[in-house]
Amino acid sequence: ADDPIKVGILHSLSGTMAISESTLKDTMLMLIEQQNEAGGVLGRQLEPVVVDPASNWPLFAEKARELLEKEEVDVIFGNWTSVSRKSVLPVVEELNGLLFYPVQYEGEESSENVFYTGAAPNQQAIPAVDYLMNELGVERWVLAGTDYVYPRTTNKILETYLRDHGVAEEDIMINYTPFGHSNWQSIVADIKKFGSEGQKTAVVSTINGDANVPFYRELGNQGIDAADIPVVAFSVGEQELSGIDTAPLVGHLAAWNYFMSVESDANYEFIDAWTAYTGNEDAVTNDPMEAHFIGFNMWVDAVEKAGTADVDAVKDAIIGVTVPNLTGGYATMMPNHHITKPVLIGEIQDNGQFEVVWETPSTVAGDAWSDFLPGSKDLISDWRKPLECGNYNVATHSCGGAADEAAE
Amino acid sequence: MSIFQELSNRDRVFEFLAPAASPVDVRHGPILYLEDVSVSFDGFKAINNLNLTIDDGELRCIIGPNGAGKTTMMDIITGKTRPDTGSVWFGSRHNLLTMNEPDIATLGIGRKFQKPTVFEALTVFENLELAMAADKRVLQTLTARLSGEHRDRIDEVLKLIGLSQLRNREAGILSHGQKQWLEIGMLLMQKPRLLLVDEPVAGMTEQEMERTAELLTSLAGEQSVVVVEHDMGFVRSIAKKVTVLHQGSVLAEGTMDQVSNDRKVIEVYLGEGA
Amino acid sequence: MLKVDKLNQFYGESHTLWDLELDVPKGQCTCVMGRNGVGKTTLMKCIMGEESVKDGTLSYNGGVELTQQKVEDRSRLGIGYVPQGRQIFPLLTVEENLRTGLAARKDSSKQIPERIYELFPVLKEMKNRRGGDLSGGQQQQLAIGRALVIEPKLLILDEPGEGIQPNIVAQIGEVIRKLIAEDGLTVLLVEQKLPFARKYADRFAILDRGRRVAQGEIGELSDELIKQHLTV
Amino acid sequence: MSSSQSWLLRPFNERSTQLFLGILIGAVALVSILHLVFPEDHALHVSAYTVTLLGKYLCYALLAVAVDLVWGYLGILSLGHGAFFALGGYAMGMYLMRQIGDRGVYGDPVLPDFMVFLNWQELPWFWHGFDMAWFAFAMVLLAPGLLALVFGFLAFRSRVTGVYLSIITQALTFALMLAFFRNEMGFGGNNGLTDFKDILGFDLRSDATRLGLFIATGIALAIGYVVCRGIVLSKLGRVSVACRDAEARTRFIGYRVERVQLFVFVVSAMLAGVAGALYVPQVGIINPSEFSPLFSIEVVVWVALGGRATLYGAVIGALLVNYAKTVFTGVMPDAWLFALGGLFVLVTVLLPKGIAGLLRRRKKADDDDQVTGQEVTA
Amino acid sequence: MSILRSLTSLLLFLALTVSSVAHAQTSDSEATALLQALADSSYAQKEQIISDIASSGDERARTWLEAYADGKLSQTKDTGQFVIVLTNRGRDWTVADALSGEELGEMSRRNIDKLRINNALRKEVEGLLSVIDLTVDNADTRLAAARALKGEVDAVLAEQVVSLLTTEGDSDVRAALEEALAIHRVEQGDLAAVAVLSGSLNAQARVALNNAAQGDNPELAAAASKALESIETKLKLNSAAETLYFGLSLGSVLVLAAIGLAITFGVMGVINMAHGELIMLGAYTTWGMQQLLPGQPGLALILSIPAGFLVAALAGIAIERTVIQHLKGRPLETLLATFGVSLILQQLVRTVISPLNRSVVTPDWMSGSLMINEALSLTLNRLYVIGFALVVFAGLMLIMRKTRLGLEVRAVTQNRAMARSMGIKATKVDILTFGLGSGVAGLAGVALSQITNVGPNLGQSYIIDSFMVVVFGGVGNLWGTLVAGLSLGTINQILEPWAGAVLAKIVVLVFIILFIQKRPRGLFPQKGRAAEG
Ligand SMILES: Nc1ncnc2c1ncn2[C@@H]1O[C@H](COP(=O)(O)OP(=O)(O)OP(=O)(O)O)[C@@H](O)[C@H]1O
Ligand SMILES: Nc1ncnc2c1ncn2[C@@H]1O[C@H](COP(=O)(O)OP(=O)(O)OP(=O)(O)O)[C@@H](O)[C@H]1O
Ligand SMILES: [Mg+2]
Ligand SMILES: [Mg+2]
Repeated sequence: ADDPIKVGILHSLSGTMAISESTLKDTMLMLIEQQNEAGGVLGRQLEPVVVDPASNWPLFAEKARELLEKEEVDVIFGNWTSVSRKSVLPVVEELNGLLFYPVQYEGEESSENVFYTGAAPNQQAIPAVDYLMNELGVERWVLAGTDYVYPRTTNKILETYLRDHGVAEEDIMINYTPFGHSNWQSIVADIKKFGSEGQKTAVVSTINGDANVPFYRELGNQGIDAADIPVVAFSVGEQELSGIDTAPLVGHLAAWNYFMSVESDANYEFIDAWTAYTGNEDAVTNDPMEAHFIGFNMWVDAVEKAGTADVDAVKDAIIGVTVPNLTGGYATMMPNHHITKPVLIGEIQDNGQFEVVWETPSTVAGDAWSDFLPGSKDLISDWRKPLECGNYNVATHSCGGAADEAAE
Repeated sequence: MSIFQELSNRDRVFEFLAPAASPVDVRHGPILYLEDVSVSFDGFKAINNLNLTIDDGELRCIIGPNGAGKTTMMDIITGKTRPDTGSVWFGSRHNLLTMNEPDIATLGIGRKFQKPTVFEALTVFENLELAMAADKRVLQTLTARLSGEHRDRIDEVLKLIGLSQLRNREAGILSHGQKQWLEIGMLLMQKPRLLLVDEPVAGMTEQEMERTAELLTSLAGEQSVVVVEHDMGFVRSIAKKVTVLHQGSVLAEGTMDQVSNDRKVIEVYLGEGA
Repeated sequence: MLKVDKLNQFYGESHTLWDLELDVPKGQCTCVMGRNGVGKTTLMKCIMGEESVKDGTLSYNGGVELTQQKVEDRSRLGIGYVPQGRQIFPLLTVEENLRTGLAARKDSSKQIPERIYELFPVLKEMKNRRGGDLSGGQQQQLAIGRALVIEPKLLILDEPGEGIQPNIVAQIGEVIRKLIAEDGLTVLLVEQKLPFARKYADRFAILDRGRRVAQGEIGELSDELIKQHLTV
Repeated sequence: MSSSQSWLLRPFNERSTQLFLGILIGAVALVSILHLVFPEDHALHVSAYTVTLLGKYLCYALLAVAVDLVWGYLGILSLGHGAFFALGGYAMGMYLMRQIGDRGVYGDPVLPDFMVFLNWQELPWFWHGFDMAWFAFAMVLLAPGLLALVFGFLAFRSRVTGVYLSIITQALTFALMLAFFRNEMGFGGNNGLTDFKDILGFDLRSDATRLGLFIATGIALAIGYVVCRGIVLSKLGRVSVACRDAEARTRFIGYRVERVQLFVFVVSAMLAGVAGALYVPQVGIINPSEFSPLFSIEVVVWVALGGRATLYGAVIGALLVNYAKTVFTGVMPDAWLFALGGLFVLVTVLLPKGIAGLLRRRKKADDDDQVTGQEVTA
Repeated sequence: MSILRSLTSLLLFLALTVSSVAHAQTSDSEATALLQALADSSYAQKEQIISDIASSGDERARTWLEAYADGKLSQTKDTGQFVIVLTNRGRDWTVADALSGEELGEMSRRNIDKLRINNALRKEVEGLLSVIDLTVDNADTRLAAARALKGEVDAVLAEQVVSLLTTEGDSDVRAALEEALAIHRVEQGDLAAVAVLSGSLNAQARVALNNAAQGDNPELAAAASKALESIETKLKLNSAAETLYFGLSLGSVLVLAAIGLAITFGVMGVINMAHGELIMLGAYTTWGMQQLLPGQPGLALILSIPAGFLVAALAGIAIERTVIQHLKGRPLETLLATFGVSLILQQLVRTVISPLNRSVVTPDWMSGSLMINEALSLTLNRLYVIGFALVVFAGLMLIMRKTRLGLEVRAVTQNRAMARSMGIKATKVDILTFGLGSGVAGLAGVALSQITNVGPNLGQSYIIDSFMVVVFGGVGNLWGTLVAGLSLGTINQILEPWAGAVLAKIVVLVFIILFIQKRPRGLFPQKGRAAEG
């Protein structure tokens, strides 16, 4: 009866990121459609507003502004890369919008207007390393990543973490490559050499996007077997695997908070809905899709709880909201705008799926500020009253720069 | 007085055709001096121990079979091609081999190309304007203003080369002969001390040839002129001294009569009929 | 051999050829004359199809309407063209330049006729040099040689003597006469130099400002006509 | 022609420049008034969003003018002008970063956030001075200018021309992109510089600052246009065209081609730098993707689409393409590339001289009539 | 090490049973019990059960273990029946009974409970299987198994190896076994064994020598250091050869990507920004072929060569006919139009096929590597690509040099009007040449599908490099493209180990910029008057 509630979808449908992001747009459209069939929210229908920021970072900011100012959407689901989020962040804060960000990221951020439904480093990287260290007895580490903030930060954190656990400096090899790197010959050869010096070696890969296919191909061709030197990846999911011939990759690992192969009714339902929605029997689901699923449901709950789609009300109402995730558990929105997640380690199967080989005993709450970085170990984030601060320093008992400004 | 009468008046030279003051030192002899110059392309010797001197104010004709190296010689003088050996002096002070094209042009060596090359996107007027002797450094060019005097000068040349009506047309649309004339016009605007003219009358009618002959002879004296031409009638009408090149070196030198009776010259160049 | 009738041509808005008429009888050499910029080259280009004509007809060899023919096919009909300014292919070797002419030959031979090299020995000497490296006169010889490769029935020469040394100019004249005599070649010549025209042409036509203002046997080319149309 | 005037004044006598400046100033003024006078919910109100968007287009337009100057008139197809744009942008971005002061998330008074969390101990040397506006603004001109000077000096001295020049400009921007992507470089890597707070003491989030930046961009475009036009109309402009069409020949009449090229190239690079500097505060981010070769190619495409060697064509092209992008990415997010690609193809095939060619065709026809008229009567 | 334990026990068992040909078949119920234990136990217990299965003497054990290692051994949820999954794509999987081997048809994947395995177990199983392999008839299998033993030999196993050596007839296998034994002996401090290892390129041998060199026994340490030295020099040589190979293979990828452009851009002068997308079409053709011929990736790949050529050539011709032919004499504008075309093609692929990458399977004969020695092996896919690049190059060279097309296209680009006046059918030449250049781009795509992503962005990642290579080599010179591609690739790979991937690329770009200063017209410039204008 009322005006529809507008939901902005800010995912690249063209350019380099379309590979990853365009399915998230479809996921959102599906979720909105389902919700509308179930009667909408507060009796109002949801209306998706899709724009294409075309993998262009300034365009992300422009489009966010368009969504908030021109289309006057009540919430935005979007972004994948860190830089796009950084670009959008000031706009969302200025115009007081809501952004749900579904991808694992480097942390070190907490915004009043952003909800991080993907994993923070402590929900993905650290448990994965624990697994390798404790279960597989890995002693030498290759940290290979694409040269941008997420891998840099993650590797910084891991480096500190490993050193804390007694790994010597010469047992850590760090390597960065540019985006879309396609010629992995000498790097893989180096890894092979590094791994053939007697101790058990593993690769922690934060290699992003398109660079993965040639990387894994090269691994396979140079005969690096998962049993010898396993690779655990944080950016390779079912969707990425669907573009790779996985036969040579069996046994390599990935750490996520969701796998399509997880056996739970919620997951089966979700997969069924997704294949029906896309009309593609072989369509895969992945972790960021689950993040959107969780984020969307949390938002719906919060709107219903607040009785309005008004941003400020939803922002307050959503903290503490708990919804089922797809792995059979529950996700709760924490005061730092991160959520609780289980951490799963999966091994790649020859059919492009993961087989869960290990999981955390309970869910882990996302940590906005890493304990393993000198600049942020004293920072916490709590958006509840009265603190209402994204970067509260527990050592000096003051809220950092952003608070000054909020006061202005 | 028509411009032609004026031009044929040998003892008076137009102001605008007078050479710009140039630091060329000709007190001790020739204005141009080539000694033992050789150049080869992929092993083919295009110029072979060439020696040549041009006196100040001289009008010299150079003839020789196709491929004798006449154009290449001009390329060397103007800095386009570097010889393998030898030396080239402009006056007694300037070693041309150490200079680049614009420096050489600024010194006062102007050239008309065998295949007419003009700035096709610019108008005829602008072509002449650019060629005009002036301070050609960048900032000076940026701030340059076209005075009435300059205009008059350009107008005069335009009239001389018969392109007044086409002054505002793009040079690219000119016919072959018209481009030839424009090149000559540009050369005149440059007011060089030494003019190198490669086949000026190709594609011209008899009368135009006469006009060109008059023009070139009128220039000599104050300026030095080197003409390359295959039209013997034309050469005969202007030449005092003729140099014959063959296979990159001088075959014969002398007056037109001497040269045209030279057996070797007849054999390789003029042919029996001429 | 070629009859040009009421030909009009425009460069954009400017009318260059006006109702032009011209007869080129078979087995003769017709010389087109005129001052710079009157439209001689333009006329040749129209015949070759490089410029499009507004109206008028060009009937070739008793009836073939050239304006209806594709440019590529005109040379296949036996028209050889030596354009003004040589237009050789600068980065092809001399031999390759000549070989381009083989496309239009009737007998689809793959050999360059030895005769060309006999005529212009310098081309044989410089067979493997790039066309663009040749001297001006050598290029001109190459252009003529290239046109002869297709063994044309009608040869169009736009100021062929330009830049060529005197003895070879004379030789070219002789060759033209020889080909006319032996093979019944028809020649359409553009030439400014009166002595050459007088010596080797059979007929003349004078253009002025895009119109044909006179024509006739070469003997009829009077000083008065010359004064009127060829001097400035 | 007004050839006796100072070169910078000459453009003002020209019909097309008058028209251009008139439209530009008029449009900027109109937008400003509509923005200020009407309340937000009024139908005629121009929102801050639109103002900023237009400001961004104007930056692109200035960049396109800079590219047209070197491509259209000097014949240098620069496939790396994005580098100069980005350098100007980074200079401005560094200034804006330093302005954040201790308001960053870590509250470090000196180090920008990205340095703090990657564990940098002190500010790298090249960041010094950027806390001062005058220095930063000088660097906006100097950084791209200097790069263009060194690069151009080498390239032009060696007489690199044509595609070779194009490709090394591309290599230049590509190398810079990779370098700036490196986090070790100290420019924030892929994330670039963001989260700016204020400029010259004005809050970047306020509408008034936005409007101010928009107007400043308008003025910069106007000045840039006049400078370019002045160069084009001067004798130097004609020498440039001469270099473009017959470089060697220009040397033989005494011009030092490499210096002409260098001068114009540096001027153009600086203009691009200014465009980049104005762009950054308006879009709120500068990251290495501005260096990407494809962006530079796209700029060339704007110019070609608008009409090469007209300057105003470049402006039209930049505005049109970017407006089309904004609209299409919103209206048909899935298919906008078809529309944009189609636009490029159609304009090239149907309008040989770009959109400016459409406008000029009429004028040209008039001129031609005059000339032929003369000929007939003469 | 746990693996040693089971290896040892198995070998003991084998030593007993190797002569008895007929294996006893355990009953189905015993087998089911074993499998059930495997299914129910924890990872730690599974290890023991695996070796129980291996030593059960059941001739199906090998099948079970293989299936288990492949993750194919499963149990149905409803009936608890043990099955082996035959195909595991899509929602329904085909399975066969694990005990009888009888095919059971399709079954919902949600009904199938996989017997869990992880890397450690997989390695264990593989170890077991390879020990079995030590006694099979096929010498190659034995050799592989013997090689796998290096570094795994312990005291008990050593004796077994010694006894195996007495019966082993194949010299290669013997050498491998001896080396494996020597590694163990060096570890034990046996000085004589050092000599066996001296010159060995095996990593485990090096580890053993290294340990010995740092050990307390001075005599042994000295001998080990000496052996290591000789190994080091050998290794250096090998790694130089490896770098060269990497360089050539990167170079040949560059050559392949650029060579089509060397025709369309270098020879015809069309600035074809859609070149990358033509490559992409070739790659997608390969994917399409593999979809058409499922299960025959090799055949599909071979058929893709003509198909990829055709598809890309036709696309190229379509571009030529609809767009480029209208831009004659405006070469710069081709940049604008083809840029548009490239956007359209990219998005077309995104919409029609998918924005996601497609998976192209590498046929068996192209995967893995060719082992030259234990320190140097050449990856097969890249070896094929190098060969392919050379063949394509040679073919193109032939066409451009030996057919009239080569001559005519150059004539047409240098002076179109004149070429037509000479009777050259310029339009036909355009079509053929552009088609040829595009087709070659398609071939590049087929090859690239074996190396990198097949996705909508494929083209974009190669377009810049391609132009760079063509220009660096000297526009219009095919040799230039070949030399430029190979040398840029090699330089890059030489730099990479010490500069890192990013810096190496930057250095290469700066190198190109500086090189062009020295040679303003590329590696192989067009020389002479005409080129200098
Ligand atoms: N770059 C080059 N490469 C190879 N040969 C060249 C080059 N430049 C000139 N030549 C050769 O050098 C010779 C001299 O050429 P040049 O142009 O100087 O002759 P020319 O005397 O001007 O002849 P013409 O009277 O025909 O104009 C010719 O045989 C020509 O082929
Ligand atoms: N592309 C063009 N566009 C416009 N006008 C042109 C074009 N080409 C030639 N013209 C003009 O057409 C006229 C005829 O040119 P054309 O080349 O036919 O002269 P021509 O008789 O061959 O002269 P010449 O003896 O100098 O070779 C000239 O006035 C010329 O300016
Ligand atoms: Mg010459
Ligand atoms: Mg002519």
